[in-house]
Amino acid sequence: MSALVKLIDVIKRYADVTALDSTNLSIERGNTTVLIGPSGCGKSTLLRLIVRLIEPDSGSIEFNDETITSDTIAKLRRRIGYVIQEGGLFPHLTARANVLLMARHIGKAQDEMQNRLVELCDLTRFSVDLLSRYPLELSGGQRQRVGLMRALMLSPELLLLDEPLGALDPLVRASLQKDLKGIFAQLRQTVLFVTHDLAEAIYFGDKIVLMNDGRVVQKGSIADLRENPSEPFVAEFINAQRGVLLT
Amino acid sequence: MSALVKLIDVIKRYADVTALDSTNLSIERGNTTVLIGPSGCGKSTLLRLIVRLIEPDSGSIEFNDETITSDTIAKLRRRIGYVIQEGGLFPHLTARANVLLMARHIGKAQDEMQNRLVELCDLTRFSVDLLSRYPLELSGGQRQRVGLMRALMLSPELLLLDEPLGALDPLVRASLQKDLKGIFAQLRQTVLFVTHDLAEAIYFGDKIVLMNDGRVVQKGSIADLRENPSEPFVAEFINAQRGVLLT
Amino acid sequence: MKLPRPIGVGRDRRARRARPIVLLLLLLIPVAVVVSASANPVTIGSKKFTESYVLGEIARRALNDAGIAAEHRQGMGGTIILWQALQGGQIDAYPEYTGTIAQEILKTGQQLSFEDIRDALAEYGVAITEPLGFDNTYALVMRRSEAQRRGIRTISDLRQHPELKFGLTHEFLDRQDGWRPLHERYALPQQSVIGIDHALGYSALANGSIDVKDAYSTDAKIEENDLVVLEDDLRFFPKYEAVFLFRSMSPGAITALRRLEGTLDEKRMIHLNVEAERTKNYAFAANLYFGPGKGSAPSMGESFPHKLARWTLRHLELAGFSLLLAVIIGVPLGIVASRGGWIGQGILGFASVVQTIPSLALLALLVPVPFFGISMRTAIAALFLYGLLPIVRNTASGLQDIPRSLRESAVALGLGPFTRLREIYLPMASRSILSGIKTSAVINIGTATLAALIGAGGLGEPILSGLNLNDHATILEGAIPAALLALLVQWLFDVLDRVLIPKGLRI
Amino acid sequence: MKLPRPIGVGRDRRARRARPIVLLLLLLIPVAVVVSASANPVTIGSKKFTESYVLGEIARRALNDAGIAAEHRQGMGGTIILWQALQGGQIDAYPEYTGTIAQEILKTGQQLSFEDIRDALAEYGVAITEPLGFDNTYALVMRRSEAQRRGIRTISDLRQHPELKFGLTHEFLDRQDGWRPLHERYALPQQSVIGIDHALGYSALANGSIDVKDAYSTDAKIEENDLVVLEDDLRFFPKYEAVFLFRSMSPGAITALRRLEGTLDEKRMIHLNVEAERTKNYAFAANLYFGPGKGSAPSMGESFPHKLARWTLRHLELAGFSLLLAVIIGVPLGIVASRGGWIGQGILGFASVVQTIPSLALLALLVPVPFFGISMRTAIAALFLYGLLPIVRNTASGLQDIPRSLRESAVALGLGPFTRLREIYLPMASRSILSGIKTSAVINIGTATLAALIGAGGLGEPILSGLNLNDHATILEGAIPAALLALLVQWLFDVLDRVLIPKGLRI
Ligand SMILES: Nc1ncnc2c1ncn2[C@@H]1O[C@H](COP(=O)(O)OP(=O)(O)OP(=O)(O)O)[C@@H](O)[C@H]1O
Ligand SMILES: Nc1ncnc2c1ncn2[C@@H]1O[C@H](COP(=O)(O)OP(=O)(O)OP(=O)(O)O)[C@@H](O)[C@H]1O
Ligand SMILES: [Mg+2]
Ligand SMILES: [Mg+2]
Repeated sequence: MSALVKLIDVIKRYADVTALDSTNLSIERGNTTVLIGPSGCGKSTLLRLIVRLIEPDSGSIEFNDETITSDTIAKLRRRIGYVIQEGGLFPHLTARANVLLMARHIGKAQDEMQNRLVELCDLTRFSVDLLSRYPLELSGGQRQRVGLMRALMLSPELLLLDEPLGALDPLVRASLQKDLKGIFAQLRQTVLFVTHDLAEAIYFGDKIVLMNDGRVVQKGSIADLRENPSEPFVAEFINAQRGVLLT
Repeated sequence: MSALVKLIDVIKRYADVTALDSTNLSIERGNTTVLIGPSGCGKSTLLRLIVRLIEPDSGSIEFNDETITSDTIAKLRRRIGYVIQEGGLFPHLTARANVLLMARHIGKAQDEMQNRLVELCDLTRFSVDLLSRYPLELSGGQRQRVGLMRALMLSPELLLLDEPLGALDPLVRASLQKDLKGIFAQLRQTVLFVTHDLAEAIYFGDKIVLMNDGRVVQKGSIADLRENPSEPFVAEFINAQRGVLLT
Repeated sequence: MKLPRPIGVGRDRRARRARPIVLLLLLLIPVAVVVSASANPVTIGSKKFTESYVLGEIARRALNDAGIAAEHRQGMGGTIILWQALQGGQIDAYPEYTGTIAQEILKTGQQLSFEDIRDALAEYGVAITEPLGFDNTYALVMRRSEAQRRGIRTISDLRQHPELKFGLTHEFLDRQDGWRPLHERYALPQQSVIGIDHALGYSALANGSIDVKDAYSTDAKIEENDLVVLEDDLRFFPKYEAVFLFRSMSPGAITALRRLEGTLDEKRMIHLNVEAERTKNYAFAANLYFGPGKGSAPSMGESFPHKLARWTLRHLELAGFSLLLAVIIGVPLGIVASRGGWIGQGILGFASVVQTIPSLALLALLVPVPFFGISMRTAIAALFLYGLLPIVRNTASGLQDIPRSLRESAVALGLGPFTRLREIYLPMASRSILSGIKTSAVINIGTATLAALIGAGGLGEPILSGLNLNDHATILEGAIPAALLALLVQWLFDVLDRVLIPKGLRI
Repeated sequence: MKLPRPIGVGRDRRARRARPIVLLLLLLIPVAVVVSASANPVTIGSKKFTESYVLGEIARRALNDAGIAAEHRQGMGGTIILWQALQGGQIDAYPEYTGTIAQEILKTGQQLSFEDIRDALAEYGVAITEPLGFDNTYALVMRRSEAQRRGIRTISDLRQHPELKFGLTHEFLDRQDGWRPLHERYALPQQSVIGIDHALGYSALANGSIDVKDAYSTDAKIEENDLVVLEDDLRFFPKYEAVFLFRSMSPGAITALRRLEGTLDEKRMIHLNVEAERTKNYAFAANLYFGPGKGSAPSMGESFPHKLARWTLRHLELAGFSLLLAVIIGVPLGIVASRGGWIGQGILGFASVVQTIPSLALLALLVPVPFFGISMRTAIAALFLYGLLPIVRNTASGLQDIPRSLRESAVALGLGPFTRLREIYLPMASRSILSGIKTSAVINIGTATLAALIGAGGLGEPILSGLNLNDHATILEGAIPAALLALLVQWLFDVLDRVLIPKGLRI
């Protein structure tokens, strides 16, 4: 299976902190790669590097076997859907305008947009009535779903999801997980998924990448991680979640 | 057991939406009350009503058997610790300044503050080195812990926690849950806890309150909810979470 | 020129979604183009008083009747303005007086003959018509009845009547070619001389409180009050014969203009002035010159509300256009400045430096530039420059205040830089930008007074003349409407806020 | 008065945490108080030219020598300013000329006797000393050698020398008590009369291009160029005898002042003027009056850099104080305005209306108010008012732009309203507020020129006199430093941004 995105020896430092230490990682086409790890270990940093919100200090990132540079990224970004950890909804636009922003911008047909929008509302269990609200008029979970819809709107080649379901209640979350997994499989969608919920990671992850302190500690299936932990931390992390049933 | 906070027939509407429909609820002293329910059901609204960020359209809220009014709330707020769902950290202040803001303001002694700060960092597994960072220089989980420290700083009588651990990895989360529960029990802390994680709800909840669509559907122990669901929705909601082991 | 639409106020709520600020800018660009349209016909100028207006109208009509396109720019200013406008080619001809030419333009202390004047002007490339026929100089006037009763016809005749009471304007008393030398030259014996306001003097003359007063010899009041001008038999007063000055014009235009030579005596001019002041319709008065039947019906005259409307509209035009330009140029400059660096510093520095140039100096810089000259363009350019800083600076600071997370969000979405600006950054900074525009608008309304300095009109007209005359009432005629305009702008922008600041930012 | 510290620039990084804006305000309040300190000693005023400066210094010295505290406010302005200042009690005495009193103050056209003048002034409650002894009127001057060779002593003597070449200033040619009546009165036969600049005229006289020119009779140049004043034997020129005007003063002060009467003839005054212009040290020149030995060593004189420094410091003082006031008052007003409602509207409306008051009108409003008068206070008050709007508006819009979630966060924490403002809202709005302050600062630097209108000094001095004289070089002497000041302020505030805008907002 070929890699859609490849990180090669990527290092990112913020002043004194090394947020990402010499990292190699490939995100396979058509697969869902789940990124897990302790808070502050560099997961969001990795995603931000791929969309080039920050420049790597060294190393390079390839998309479709071509190295991403500041020049090429502009076009690539439209092929990437990115759910930012803290929403990033524009307060001056309604939920609808937030979701449709890019679609309108690249001149999608009106009814095509409308259909897709209804489809997405359906998927995320988001009431169509709420579409004309401004972000400040939505609840936390509602905002998160608007962010998800915005990322999915243009059916991007690559989905980067930074804790996309964190603020959702179990009911919505369970059905959304099911639907998303179905869609991903059906469309052979390439996904990089950050979550703190191990059950979710197991449910989605074709491959699980465990990070710690800016480094990738282990990658593989959940069985690999459980049975052959590369270091004690892996086992510790995997067994931490309260009440999770490790099937 | 006496109620520290009592909501009496509280109704809150936003334009056409009824965010909270005639609600009666008492939050018992020394107990942890967990608020669960689907996204948008009015959980955050309920918390915002208690700290009077919004005025109820009708009904009243009592604190210590006295009705809260806009006049009395100013003083009460200092006795309430509130973790806002989306952080609410001040971007122009460092993590330390955010945490110490109120303590400095009421003139706590310097070393007392310092001790408490170290204690809180310890509790939340927050590295003391990060205290001089600005919110924009922290990861999502780190910010959430700063918010939690800020709420705990003055050891308030009432803690209102709106998904305080949502962005934390299982490792930190598990140990934080354990420590918090210990502290709550030891200090006989009154807590109102909003979460989407059923396992967390069960772990903390002396009493669980399930809301739906602006109404309280059922309150009681998890056993009550599981065994005597007042409506099908209760069972549905309780069984939704993927992989949760309902002990 | 029409009233500018300073900022389009729409009630259409959908406008909010339609990229409001950019739209606003684009909408108003075409309006700005109007300013630069220039004229081809012969342009007659006139000074800021009735007689000059009337003569300007007569010249225009004379040219029109000869089939030559001509326009009349009324009341452009004083001697220096008109002379410069003639030199600079902004106007082709204007009415002037020989005495003024000798003293204020050629600056000779001597009495020059008409030939001397003609030759001296030729050196400037300016030609002169023969006198039109009347002399508008200082004169002494009396009630006609009184003069006839006493048989007074000349100033020398006054010598026989030492009991006559003189009421002279303060200016005439002060002027060194006024009362003192006059009374020496004629050896006038009168002892009773009081200083009195010009307008009040006519009342005093009418009710007999005084018997003799000074006046301009073609003053409309002479006819209205049935007065006589006493002949200056010793030729004390210098000649102020009316002529037209002109530069290169077609032979046809020159012929048409020269046809006016020697056709207007004092009496006729007084009459035209009377009609002009009565009707406030200079074209009507001018038409009387061409024949009684030809005058169009006199209009209601320029009442105070009418004048006020004219000043106010012009003021709005000046402040509106310049604000528009300042927005069109200032917002993009502010966008560039928001990025900081040397260019940003340079832009803010430029806008700051411009702000410190004194208005008179700025006008002095702009007036010699061919495109500008003595025109509304110059005033608008100056106001534009003064309006720049608040807009540039607030645009820059508003953009810098957008939270990093949202800026990144816009970048990550894949929006192009221009779209980002239009859809995300500018709307989010709209409150700050509008606050800058509001400040600019009010500053422009305040500063637009300077337009009157170069005869571009507006509420500065009464303010300046009030300041010159130290007349508070006149100042207020301009200052109060200007203040009200500022309040109006304030109110207007509050309405605009509701349209332009996205609702999501106002929750 | 010392240089104001317009905005304290600190390098102390810790300042960031110390509630920067509030601190800034508090820090600067005490400085503002200095402005309102008023003076007790006898205050002598003087007009804006050498001789008046010297006379003012002489008076001050005379009072001091008599043991009376006295100060001298140099070069306050023209006749009207000084007269008003005397009337308003801002000064107690100033040197004046009888001719000027008759014409500009009493506004009579006639030649008044000294007694008439004294009586007329008494009605205003103003007293007058006897003449000091010299007469500073227009005069005709010649090279001493030439005059002696030809035996010319009086103006009448010129009649015998028709071949003499006259070079007269344009003003003298134009003035109605100038060349024309003079040449008639004396029946002067000279044909060769040219207009020439005053300073150039002296050179022309020296090199023989002209033989006779006009001058003030106590002009320092008369001595410097070894010229003689021709006697006005027909008494054509009105008398301009120097006197002191004064209001209520202690008998001791009056006696001291009157001791100067009749003690200064033309020759001596010319000499003092020469020394004053040579050394640019008026006190030194004044000391010469009291005796040769007593003059302190002449200083280097007021060189251009020195003058420039004086103007610039004063300019900074004016702009700095007024900015300070505008910040102290404007930020709180902006805070109130940010809440909207009628009060907010009212505040913004007021600040807007103030901005539209023409500066001359505003000064005219303030000058009659006792506390203000002709003083720096008035200039600062006017500048303060003009600086208000950008600060108020930007404070309001900056506060309104704070995201609701963070405002709620501050409320929920339990911070009191004042703490919220100080710790959260103002720092978060600091970029917008500082942007308004910067705009205000630059506007104030630009507008501070108006201070020169009421003699409060600053870079407006060269600008105004340059504008009056139409002398571009002089304008630039003020305009360039003003522009540089604006750039300096721009740079200074960029440094300040780094101190006052919290780092967390600049990531
Ligand atoms: N300002 C507002 N205007 C209109 N509707 C609002 C506003 N604020 C909240 N709402 C609506 O009120 C309802 C309750 O919101 P609330 O934030 O209390 O939900 P919640 O239970 O906290 O949800 P979540 O779990 O997603 O945070 C939601 O449907 C939301 O859309
Ligand atoms: N601008 C910055 N300056 C300094 N340090 C930063 C900055 N941004 C992030 N960091 C640090 O880099 C590290 C990695 O951050 P990152 O956001 O990638 O963590 P994360 O794995 O996404 O954590 P979380 O699960 O809490 O979201 C953290 O320790 C964080 O404090
Ligand atoms: Mg993260
Ligand atoms: Mg919520």
